[in-house]
Amino acid sequence: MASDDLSLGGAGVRRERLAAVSSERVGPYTLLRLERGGLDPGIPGQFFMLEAPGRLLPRPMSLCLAPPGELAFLIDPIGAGTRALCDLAVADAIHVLGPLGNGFDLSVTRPLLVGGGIGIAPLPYLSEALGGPPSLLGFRTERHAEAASLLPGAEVVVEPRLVTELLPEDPGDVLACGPEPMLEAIRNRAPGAQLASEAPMACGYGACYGCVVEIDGRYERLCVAGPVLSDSAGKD
Amino acid sequence: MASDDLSLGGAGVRRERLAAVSSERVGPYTLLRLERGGLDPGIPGQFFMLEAPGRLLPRPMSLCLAPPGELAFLIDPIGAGTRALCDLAVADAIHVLGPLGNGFDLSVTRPLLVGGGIGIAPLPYLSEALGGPPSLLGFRTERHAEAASLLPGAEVVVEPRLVTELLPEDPGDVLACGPEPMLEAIRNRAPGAQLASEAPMACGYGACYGCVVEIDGRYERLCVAGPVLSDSAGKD
Amino acid sequence: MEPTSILNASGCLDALVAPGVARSLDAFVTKTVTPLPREGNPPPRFIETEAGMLNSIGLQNPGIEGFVRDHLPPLAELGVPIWVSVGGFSASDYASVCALLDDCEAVATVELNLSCPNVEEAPETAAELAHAARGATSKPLYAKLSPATWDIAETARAVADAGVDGLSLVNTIRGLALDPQTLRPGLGRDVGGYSGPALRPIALACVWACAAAVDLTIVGMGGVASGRDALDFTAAGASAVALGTILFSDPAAPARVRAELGVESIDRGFGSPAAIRGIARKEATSAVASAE
Amino acid sequence: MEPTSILNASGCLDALVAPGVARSLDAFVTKTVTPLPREGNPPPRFIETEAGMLNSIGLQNPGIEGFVRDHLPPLAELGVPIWVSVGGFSASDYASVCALLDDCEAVATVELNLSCPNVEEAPETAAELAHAARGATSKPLYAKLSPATWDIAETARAVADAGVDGLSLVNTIRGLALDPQTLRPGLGRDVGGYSGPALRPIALACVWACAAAVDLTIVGMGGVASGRDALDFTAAGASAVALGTILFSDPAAPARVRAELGVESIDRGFGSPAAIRGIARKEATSAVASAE
Ligand SMILES: Cc1cc2nc3c(=O)[nH]c(=O)nc-3n(C[C@H](O)[C@H](O)[C@H](O)COP(=O)(O)OP(=O)(O)OC[C@H]3O[C@@H](n4cnc5c(N)ncnc54)[C@H](O)[C@@H]3O)c2cc1C
Ligand SMILES: Cc1cc2nc3c(=O)[nH]c(=O)nc-3n(C[C@H](O)[C@H](O)[C@H](O)COP(=O)(O)OP(=O)(O)OC[C@H]3O[C@@H](n4cnc5c(N)ncnc54)[C@H](O)[C@@H]3O)c2cc1C
Ligand SMILES: Cc1cc2nc3c(=O)[nH]c(=O)nc-3n(C[C@H](O)[C@H](O)[C@H](O)COP(=O)(O)O)c2cc1C
Ligand SMILES: Cc1cc2nc3c(=O)[nH]c(=O)nc-3n(C[C@H](O)[C@H](O)[C@H](O)COP(=O)(O)O)c2cc1C
Ligand code: FES
Ligand code: FES
Repeated sequence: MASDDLSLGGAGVRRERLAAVSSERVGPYTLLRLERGGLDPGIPGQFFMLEAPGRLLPRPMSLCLAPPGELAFLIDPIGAGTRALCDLAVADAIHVLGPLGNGFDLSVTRPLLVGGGIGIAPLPYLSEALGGPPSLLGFRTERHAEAASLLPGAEVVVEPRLVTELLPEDPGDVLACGPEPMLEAIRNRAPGAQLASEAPMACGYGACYGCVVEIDGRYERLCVAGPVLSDSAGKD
Repeated sequence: MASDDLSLGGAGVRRERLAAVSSERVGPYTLLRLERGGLDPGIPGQFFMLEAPGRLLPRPMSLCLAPPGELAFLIDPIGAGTRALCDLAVADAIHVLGPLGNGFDLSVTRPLLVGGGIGIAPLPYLSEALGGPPSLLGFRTERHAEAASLLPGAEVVVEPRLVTELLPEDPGDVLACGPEPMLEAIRNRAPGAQLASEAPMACGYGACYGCVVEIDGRYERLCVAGPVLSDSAGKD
Repeated sequence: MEPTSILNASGCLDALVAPGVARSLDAFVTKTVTPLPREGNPPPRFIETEAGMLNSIGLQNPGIEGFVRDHLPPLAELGVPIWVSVGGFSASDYASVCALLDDCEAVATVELNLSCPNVEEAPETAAELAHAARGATSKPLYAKLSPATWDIAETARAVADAGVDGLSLVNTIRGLALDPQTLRPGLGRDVGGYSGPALRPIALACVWACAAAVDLTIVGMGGVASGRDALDFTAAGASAVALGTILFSDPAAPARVRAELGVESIDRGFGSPAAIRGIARKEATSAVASAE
Repeated sequence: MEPTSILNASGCLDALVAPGVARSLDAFVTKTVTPLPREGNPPPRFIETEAGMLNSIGLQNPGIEGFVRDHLPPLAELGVPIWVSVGGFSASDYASVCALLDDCEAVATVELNLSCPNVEEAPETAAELAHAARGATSKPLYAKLSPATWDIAETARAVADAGVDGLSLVNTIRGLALDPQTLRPGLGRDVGGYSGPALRPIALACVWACAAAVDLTIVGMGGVASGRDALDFTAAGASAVALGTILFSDPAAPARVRAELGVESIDRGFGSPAAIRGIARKEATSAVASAE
């Protein structure tokens, strides 16, 4: 039953208990590989709700990589839930629900990927789907920048330099994920960009109304309307 | 601070975090050996409050054995707390408070130890203190009776035979621990026996009034008045 | 008596984005609908606590007209009975919304949210609100009560006298949690409603007290997460349980809880959960609490 | 302002069997004393739940005469201020016990247990009980309130008007848990008082609401187990915290919590916990709950 198609909005959303295949440190982050089970990896930019051992609510995570038979997540241990996920041992199993939400629109002609900090998480899978387009990554420290290894060939800057400084005059089709100030800067520099936003999510599938963000002056559920929003639907 | 003498009634009561030294199965029970730390093993029949991982309240356990540098407990996994204690791995550490309550009065001339089921727990330490007096043990099944190995030389019966059938005409100074029906039978056959009783305990040191038993028509805290009660102070 | 039904708790499932989950229920309960549309409260709208969560959604909903026009028709297609949760700020609010719903064939039952902290003093006027609703509709009416009251049985008797058919027990209770960094409230609106496993013993005591006080069907809720929990609510007197917070972590919970409940009942020698209803009270000595 | 004081919660420590623990407190609060002796409720008297416990002790105590004769003299020797918790079943009960205590030099403060579920309707008459007590003693008076009320700020204002000097927030709230085998209530008296971590968000919301409503000193309690918890209650407006359920698992908690609170305060750049008092409310937008 638990593994049945749950008909959550889109088809193909399933919930299964998946075992950890490996867990490796990438700078301050952890790359957690889970067995894929019967789950569909979905479209880049979509996310999964991962059970966080010992916590009541699951945590939303973008799919980072989809090697055969696996689902891999890049996790920043910022609180109790993400720490519990980073502490998973091989063979530990957790419930995973997904894929959820709206991913990036891949019908772009001149893609440019932009990521900041843990916002790099969905980009490796996205890059693969788009055939390795150019990408710009910004990090807080050299240690965080170690995560750039997940996206070979990317241009990388470390603070005080900002990733938006690297944006060309005519950036093309920007697909970005990162902290809100970075997204705001991109909105100004690259109108029409596809931006993956974040908000705390309790359910991830439209049940709780806990994840609302203001879109065109109204509170919309980010897990239903996003997480990827095109700039015109953005905050301002 | 946590290891200081807490002046709980008697002197020498301490609370420390003690690591598991070993954990071995004895029939359906588990013999859990903890490092002793600065704790006093106390008088046979006294008990300790053991932190049960994942539970709010600690669990009372009689001291079973006091080898040098260790405190050993025999635990029957009957619920969530005792199961968590039986699942402790070597080097896992838990908070332990004690020794608590009133132990057996050792100034006896013709001691006879009687134990039923997990009620055998305090007898090995008691037997040692009394120089190996005769003992009678009753168990529900052969498997439970494996615990008799902790008290070499004891006479053992398995249901349907009852331990009280073995009681001699003039049993001498009976010191007993076991289920209430067994204690009741001993009260009838051996007036003046010292009986170690049980009641659920939230604190073990007189703070909560949760462990009361009826003694002479009044509710008394078993953790303060007992757990060893002499028959005259018993229920009837 | 039928076996324990399994519903969702109001505000904890959107059947239109999760139709598969809704179809796994014995009835679907809508998020509370108010006379006028409401945008709800500013985020953050929820925060996790040790064994529960706080929410301050603030009754975001399209208003009764938008609901009847846009939401009800697709809900009617689902094939499960639709319960509409109704909120408001006065007796006439409740009456007008109920009158509108009375005409909607797709509506099986009306649940009166009499316990929304937005409605000041609601418990005191619960009976008046229920009375106003009763006058406006002949649909089955359930009164949803707050656990934040000294004597919930008194409220239960009052709404029973006002003519409701059942009780939904319980809504959230007010709670506060601070952000560990800022020490400011973790919710945009400071105080929120507390739900999840931590609420369960409180909810169970309310079901127990109301089952003794009135002869109404009871939907029990508050931290139900397993068949064992559903069993406890049934034993305390509920005929149905509603799943709330558990749906956030496990959208497959309705089928799971139903299956677990069946197994628990059989393992205990009862043919069905129905045989367990109210069993906690058998040989009960006293319903008066005696803690301090 | 002094740093946050640390007390025990009434009924959660017996200073006479644990004098070392009592001496580690800034004040010792007695178990509630009633006019006549009480044997309390039949066992089982407590049961553990997911993040809390239920108790139904039932105010076991020697009565005020026995207390003053046998317990107060050794308590006076401890060297910590003694707060006596007073319970009763009528205004004249409270008045008579308070009058007796007024003559006892050893009594620093009287805490009025206005929230014992044994006293039917207590919250409704909290102000009358407080008024009766105020007339009988000039000792500092604290009113201990129940969280089981729709609007605790209203009760706080009423007891403030009756002349109390402080509030003790909160007592337990009613809860029920069933025995997994029998499906009968796990407590001898069925329903009991719910305490521990699960109560914390509810208690914190009560402190928050009362701190905004009245200008009284507040002792916060409900699941306090760490310096962080004490910090939260302080930030919400409490001047002292009381430790209850945590004492059962950790009798060394008073010193530990005090130390942790000091470290937390310094780590956050505050010289002492006192500087944190009420900080959760700074720039607060609204104290009205908005959950549903
Ligand atoms: C669609 C989506 C995809 C995501 N993908 C990833 C990913 O691939 N890798 C990754 O490491 N993280 C990702 N996140 C963020 C991640 O879900 C949060 O960091 C996590 O839920 C925090 O849980 P916690 O228990 O560790 O921290 P908590 O203790 O819950 O929170 C710590 C602090 O962070 C804040 N916070 C919590 N969640 C969020 C959030 N979603 N947005 C902003 N602030 C928040 C809290 O309010 C609190 O102040 C994603 C979030 C969303 C919505
Ligand atoms: C002084 C004393 C010494 C003890 N020594 C030992 C020992 O050496 N070895 C050992 O295995 N056990 C001993 N016990 C019993 C042990 O403390 C309980 O079995 C344990 O607390 C149960 O915890 P749990 O979480 O496993 O079960 P729970 O889930 O808490 O309880 C399971 C069931 O057992 C009942 N129960 C719980 N505690 C008790 C109790 N103390 N008496 C009667 N019924 C109870 C509960 O009401 C429930 O029905 C002792 C008890 C006392 C009071
Ligand atoms: C996010 C959220 C939103 C809720 N919205 C409503 C609502 O609109 N109307 C209502 O009557 N109850 C609402 N509730 C309360 C639930 O219906 C339920 O009574 C409560 O959560 C207890 O059940 P639980 O512990 O299983 O969640 C809401 C609860 C949550 C957690
Ligand atoms: C076993 C027990 C006994 C209690 N006895 C009393 C009492 O006699 N008088 C009183 O006012 N409160 C009593 N309380 C309530 C506590 O003082 C306190 O208000 C409540 O437990 C919340 O705090 P906590 O969560 O830290 O335990 C008792 C609580 C427990 C757990
Ligand atoms: S996370 Fe629940 S509605 Fe979006
Ligand atoms: S166990 Fe708390 S008083 Fe005995």
